[in-house]
Amino acid sequence: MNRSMRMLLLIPGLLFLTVFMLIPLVLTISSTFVENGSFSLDGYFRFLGDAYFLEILWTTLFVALLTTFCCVILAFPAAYYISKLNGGKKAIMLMLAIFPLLVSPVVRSFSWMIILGRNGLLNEFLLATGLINEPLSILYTPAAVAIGLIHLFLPLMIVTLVGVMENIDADLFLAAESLGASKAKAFLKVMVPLCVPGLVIGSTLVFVGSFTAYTTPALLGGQQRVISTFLYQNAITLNDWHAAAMIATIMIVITFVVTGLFQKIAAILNPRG
Amino acid sequence: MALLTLDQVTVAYQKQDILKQFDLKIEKGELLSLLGPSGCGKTTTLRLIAGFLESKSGRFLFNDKDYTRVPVSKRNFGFVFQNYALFPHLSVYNNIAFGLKMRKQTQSEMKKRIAHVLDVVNLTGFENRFPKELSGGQRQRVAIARALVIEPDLLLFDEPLSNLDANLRETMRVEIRRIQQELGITAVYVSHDQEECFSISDNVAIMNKGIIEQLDAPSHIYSYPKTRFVAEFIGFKNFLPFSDREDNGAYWTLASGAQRFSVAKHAGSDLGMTGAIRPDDIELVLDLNQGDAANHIAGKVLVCTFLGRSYQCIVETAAGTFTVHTDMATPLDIGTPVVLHFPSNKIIITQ
Amino acid sequence: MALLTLDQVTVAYQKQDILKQFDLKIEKGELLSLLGPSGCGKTTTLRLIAGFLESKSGRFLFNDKDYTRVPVSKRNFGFVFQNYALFPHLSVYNNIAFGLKMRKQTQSEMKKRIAHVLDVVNLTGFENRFPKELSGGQRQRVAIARALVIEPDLLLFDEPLSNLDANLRETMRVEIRRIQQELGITAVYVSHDQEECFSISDNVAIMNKGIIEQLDAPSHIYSYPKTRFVAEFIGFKNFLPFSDREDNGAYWTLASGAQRFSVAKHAGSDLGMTGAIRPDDIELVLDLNQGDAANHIAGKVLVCTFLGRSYQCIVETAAGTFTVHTDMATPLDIGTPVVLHFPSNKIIITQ
Amino acid sequence: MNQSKHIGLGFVSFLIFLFLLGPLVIISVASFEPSTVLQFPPSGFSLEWYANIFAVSAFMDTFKLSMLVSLLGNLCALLLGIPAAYALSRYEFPGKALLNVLFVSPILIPGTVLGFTFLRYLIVAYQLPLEVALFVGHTILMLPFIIRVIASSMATFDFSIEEAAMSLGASRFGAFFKVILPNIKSGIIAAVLIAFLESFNNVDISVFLTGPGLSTLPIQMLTYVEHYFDPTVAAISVMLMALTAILMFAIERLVGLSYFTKR
Amino acid sequence: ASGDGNEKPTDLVISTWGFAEDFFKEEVYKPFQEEYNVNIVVDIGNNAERLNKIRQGTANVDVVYLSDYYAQQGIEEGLFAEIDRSNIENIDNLYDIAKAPLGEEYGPAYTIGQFGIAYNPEQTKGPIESWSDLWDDSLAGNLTIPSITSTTGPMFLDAASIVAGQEEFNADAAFAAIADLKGNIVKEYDKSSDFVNMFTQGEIAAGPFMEMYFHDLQAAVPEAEFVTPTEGGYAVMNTVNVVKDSDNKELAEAFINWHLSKEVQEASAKAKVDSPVNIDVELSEQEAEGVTYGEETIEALNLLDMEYVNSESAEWIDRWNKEIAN
Ligand SMILES: Nc1ncnc2c1ncn2[C@@H]1O[C@H](COP(=O)(O)OP(=O)(O)OP(=O)(O)O)[C@@H](O)[C@H]1O
Ligand SMILES: Nc1ncnc2c1ncn2[C@@H]1O[C@H](COP(=O)(O)OP(=O)(O)OP(=O)(O)O)[C@@H](O)[C@H]1O
Ligand SMILES: NCCCCNCCCN
Ligand SMILES: [Mg+2]
Ligand SMILES: [Mg+2]
Repeated sequence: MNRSMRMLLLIPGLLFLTVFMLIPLVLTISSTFVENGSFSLDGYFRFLGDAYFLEILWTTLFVALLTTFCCVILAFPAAYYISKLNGGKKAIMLMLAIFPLLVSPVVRSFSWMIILGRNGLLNEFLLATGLINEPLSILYTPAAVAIGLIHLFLPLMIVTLVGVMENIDADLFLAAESLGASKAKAFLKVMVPLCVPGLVIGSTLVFVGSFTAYTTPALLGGQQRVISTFLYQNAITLNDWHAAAMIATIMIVITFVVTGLFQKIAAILNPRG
Repeated sequence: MALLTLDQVTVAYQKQDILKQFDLKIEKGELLSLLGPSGCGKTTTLRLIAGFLESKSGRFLFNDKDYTRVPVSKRNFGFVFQNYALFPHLSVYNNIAFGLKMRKQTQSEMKKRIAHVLDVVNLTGFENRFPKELSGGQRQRVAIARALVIEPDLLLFDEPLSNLDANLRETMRVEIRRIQQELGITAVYVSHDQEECFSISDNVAIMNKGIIEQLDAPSHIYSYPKTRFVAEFIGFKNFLPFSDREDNGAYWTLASGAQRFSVAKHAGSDLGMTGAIRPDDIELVLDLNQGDAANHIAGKVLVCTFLGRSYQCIVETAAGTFTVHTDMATPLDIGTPVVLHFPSNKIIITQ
Repeated sequence: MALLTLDQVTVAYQKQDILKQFDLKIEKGELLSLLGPSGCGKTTTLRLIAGFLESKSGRFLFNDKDYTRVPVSKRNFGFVFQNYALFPHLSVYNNIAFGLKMRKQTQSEMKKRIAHVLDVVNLTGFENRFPKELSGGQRQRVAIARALVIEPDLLLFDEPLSNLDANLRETMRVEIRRIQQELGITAVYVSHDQEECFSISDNVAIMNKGIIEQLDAPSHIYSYPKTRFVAEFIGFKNFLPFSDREDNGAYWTLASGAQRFSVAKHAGSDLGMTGAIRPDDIELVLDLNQGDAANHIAGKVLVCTFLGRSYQCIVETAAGTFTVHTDMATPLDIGTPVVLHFPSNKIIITQ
Repeated sequence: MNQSKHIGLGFVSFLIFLFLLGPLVIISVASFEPSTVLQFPPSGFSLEWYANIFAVSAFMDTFKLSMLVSLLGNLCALLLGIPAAYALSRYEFPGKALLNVLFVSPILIPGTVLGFTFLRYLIVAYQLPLEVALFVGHTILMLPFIIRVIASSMATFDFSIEEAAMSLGASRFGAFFKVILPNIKSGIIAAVLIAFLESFNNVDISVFLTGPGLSTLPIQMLTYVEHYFDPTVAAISVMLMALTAILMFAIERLVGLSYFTKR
Repeated sequence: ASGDGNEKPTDLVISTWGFAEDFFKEEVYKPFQEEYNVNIVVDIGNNAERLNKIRQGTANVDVVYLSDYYAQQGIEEGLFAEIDRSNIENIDNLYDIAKAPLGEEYGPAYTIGQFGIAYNPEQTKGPIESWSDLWDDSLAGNLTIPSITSTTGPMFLDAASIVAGQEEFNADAAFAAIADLKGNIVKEYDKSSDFVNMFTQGEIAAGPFMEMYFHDLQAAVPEAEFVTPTEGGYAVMNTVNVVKDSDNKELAEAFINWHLSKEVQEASAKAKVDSPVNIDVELSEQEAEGVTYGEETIEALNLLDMEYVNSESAEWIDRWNKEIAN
């Protein structure tokens, strides 16, 4: 197919995005470099010199990366399991996997409060089995936020991976095993690299989702803030869109760097991905 | 004791049995070929041995140990896949290195062995290509190299040379045989190319619909197929239904229609009443006077095709239609009257 | 005018040229085979004709029209893929029906034609299977059926029979040839099997590294390969470097080392100084007295292998090592002294 | 492959599903709470909050709008996204990496900022009617999910069957619909579902693109929980799950669920 | 003029929070629509979001309900029209503090709530009576406070200043006091629902809370108590204004007048939707439960100067982030 045909496939989407998002966004972002009518980076220096800002940035980043990592670890076996099923069973499991997405994030957080709370199901269970003597405080900690976020985003990762795994020839796995790779090794050396395209996009979805998440950290986290709270405060409460756009720009840059890093790792795992 | 024993193994896809109470024994160091029509269960047998499939019933012994439940990765069997199954994300070098890495070979040893095996399969210089940048035959050769390089206890080949040209196929098969013998590796080899199977194997098993019809040394099978199926499969295109049998010392005398045939006795020749002869072995005689002699039948050429080495003529006679290969400068015209001679030491009797 | 013309076509993957100013002409109704070593560009040529690849330069004419830019779907060419490329989500029936549906055939016509083509490829009863439930050979046959059933203007076969056993391969190739001739379809056929190419084709093109070395009728190529490459490729295993040439009427007399050879003249035999002869055509003589006669050389057996039809002996002589095929009951022992006779009408001269 | 080899994998998967579905079970049970506060175990059994969903008309109104926007936007995103996903995974061309980034960018930008930008440009500057802006915003929101999920399921795809289809007379278009699409069906369904749910649950962008008489279900739900603490929102979630389950059951009856997966 | 049914009704756009929507539809909007031949369209959402839309001018809002803090922002940005009090006679019947909380030119408070303390006596050492009781060590890990960005955040900051012994509001003292409180705080809350959740799940035993939500809290935890702290509760003012660009200013004023009428005020109170500010509304003891009602109660509430709050809020949020919220 010649070049112009290829472009024809891309143009509608491209045009749509450019007109409705790219141009407005570029204008919004470029406005953050203008202060009092002239180019200035002062706003950025203010944020990046602010210990409080850097701390919540770091916390948010850490929780988002942790969430992404856990989602990868958990999604792999589940997705593999689902992709091995056939026909109707596969469809059912796939649907079950995305069932959580049907439940409002707020409601899901309620549920985790019920489970993780001081008098929650988990503590009751652990106390009853004698595994602990004092209730654990998980709720209102970063761990609770991570758990909530994993629950929120794991379905995305699973579904993405199933889509990729389905198109992988089963013989490749057998070939690896016959060359002496244990199931785990074969999985690691063949399945994982071939899943890389799915992994990259899955991780991007999860990372960005948790990095910009607002409701779940607010409900399950403690006093420690996340970056979106800060963005929201500036934008909505203080109506300071200049600052909000700057925070957003910083967030966008970080997202680009991190997802770029995912691509780098991906390129190492699967040079042909 | 045989190195590998399949004992009454049954394998099924969905409800249909593909291998039916299948028995097979292979000695250490032996190269056994499986030969049989498309869909008869050759790949299935290999996959069973490799551990990719589980049998419904029966046992698989290897080295006197029950291997039925040993996981694939613990078997140390090399497998060359019919569809190659190369790792698309790895270069040629890394595809071949895969098994060595699993075996924790040193970098230098690995380099050496890969360089060597690449030389064997004639792909030196292709190390950094990825599978999708190779031609069909090149991929197949990478698949072979990948299995050879680990020097496994058992090598399983599924049509490993099907996409190579005659010369390369021959070089490769000589190489495979050499490596297999040098290292004393036992091997099971599936191919649809008879010459390949015969030349490379210690024993050949002819399969049909999930069972083995005959397992013997190549030259024996070649000359004395036990059943009509085997005979037909290995190129006996011509069959003579016999109706009468007389013992004549070293020969049988048999009748086919009005014609009498004398046939040299051979092991098992008392068990059947169907004569078989190869197209190469029938002599096409233009002297029409011989039409009535024993082992001769008169007929007419139906069609003549050039085969390279010789012409193939289809000749219609009173006893049926026969296929004959004959060396000639020019083909015979359609309708040419000819006489066919069936040498008595070239007719064999099958069940 | 030829039906199909490739005119100075160059095709490249990445920067590397695979086909180099390639020329090819095919007449209407002709079946042309491409034969050549693995990786020489056969698949590339077919893909170019089919329209899957774009050429860097050159023109492609079909029926006198410039087809260079005609989209694949408008070409009405059937393609049998080396790796089958069956639709995994469609049953055998629907795989074959695909092209017919594209052509808006009626349901009943479709049923009839599919039933017929399934019969041709011996897969009646497999209609409802899905590709992954088929053996390698069965898949290949579905691929053939799918291309045949649409009765295209041009049929492109990429190793269509490589995974079939000898009998089925022969039946199929006869069927392919029959259908092709009956319908007057033009075809390009890639196979690594020489016998197949020779028997099925009107013309054979021998390719090497992206160019055609010789294009001729099969019997002509078989007997008179133009270059050493072609000779080697089609089974001339033995070469004699000649140093002197004397005209002797119908014969040339040539020297190779101390030995003189008389060689029957043939078209082009004045163009080269390398003699070539097939293993089948050298006669192995046990009468050692002939060792000094013209066209005879004495030597010693190095190794003897069973090939089915005959034994293959490698014989070492003063003029080099030769491969000889000979009919014998038992192989010759290593070291047996023998004499080789090179019949003067069997030696040919190549460039 | 044999089932017994899957026992370990099956067990791990079971735990993962427990993690995913356990909280939903708890919420479902708790939604039958008779009192005004969500708790577990519930203090009794009542359908009051389910009745409340229908009693509060805003829930039904916003549900309808949410469905409409998510479905229409999804359709539009598919029309724009599938060709792009195909081009991005099928061909190599200069600038591809950049395009890849551009097409995921709506995911990479915090929703609040995206929403505000839409408000300022789509509505204020471009003067789009609110409904249209909401639809455009949701299309943009869904586009990257559609493109990336579909593209990643095409990454391992063997495109030779496309050539086969074309050689049999299918146009480029036809080949895509007849052989590519069916074989990436589950990828597309995954993409559609994910995109739909992302849009259906979206708050941060919608907030800016709703207005008088025009609101979406999640916004309505959020507004509701600012003032009420009863299990109505839990009941809504349970209803959505039940609706989906019924839909699945119907599909199973009509075409079989395996219709949605590759063989 | 009562509609004769032939004229096309005018659209009146009302921006409000979105609670008790069905009550408003039936009891407030419907009679008004019929009488004035208007069609009421509502825009719902929280204060900040709705104010934002008015700023962008995208919503064509006529009447806007906002809590006083946000209404003050709107006023300062010149988003609201000055009202003509003669068109809103019912203002005269309101409690004094409700008549013009943000100045004579702008709208009245249509309801006033009380911000006090809710607690669970079964989980505290003894009864809680004053703001300073929240600082007691026995509440360690058992307390929530409103975040600085919520409506009541500044009120609690003021209470902290009082607890710190300041006559006049002193931000340093207030922040220091709240920093002292950190050992008691589990986490702060943004929405009343968060408070209720924490309370019913047993994560907290006490916290500053709005009386208007107490009814729901008590339904879940019957033993819960609401107190007006000895230092005084705070008045939560919900105001109603006419938007500057409104084409229906008179209609808007008529609507406000209607909302302030005894009829509507009483119905809202009885339905426990909003506490009444109309002095003519009479409630039985039972009807008054969970409602901020009665002249003394109302007049005793502390009031914040919203202009001052507004000017300080960015500074406070910043300090809060750094000193409290981590
Ligand atoms: N995508 C690609 N990138 C780079 N090189 C390629 C690619 N595809 C094929 N080639 C090279 O082009 C040459 C010709 O390939 P082609 O597939 O035409 O060979 P072929 O004659 O069909 O061989 P075979 O008989 O092995 O199938 C080979 O050397 C191959 O390595
Ligand atoms: N997954 C499957 N489901 C159902 N039947 C199958 C499946 N796989 C293979 N078969 C059937 O089992 C039989 C044996 O297949 P197998 O692959 O062993 O044949 P083969 O001897 O290797 O043939 P070929 O020479 O064509 O590769 C065939 O008839 C095939 O149709
Ligand atoms: N943020 C102030 C909102 C006031 C809403 N009052 C709700 C009363 C519910 N019973
Ligand atoms: Mg097979
Ligand atoms: Mg090829």
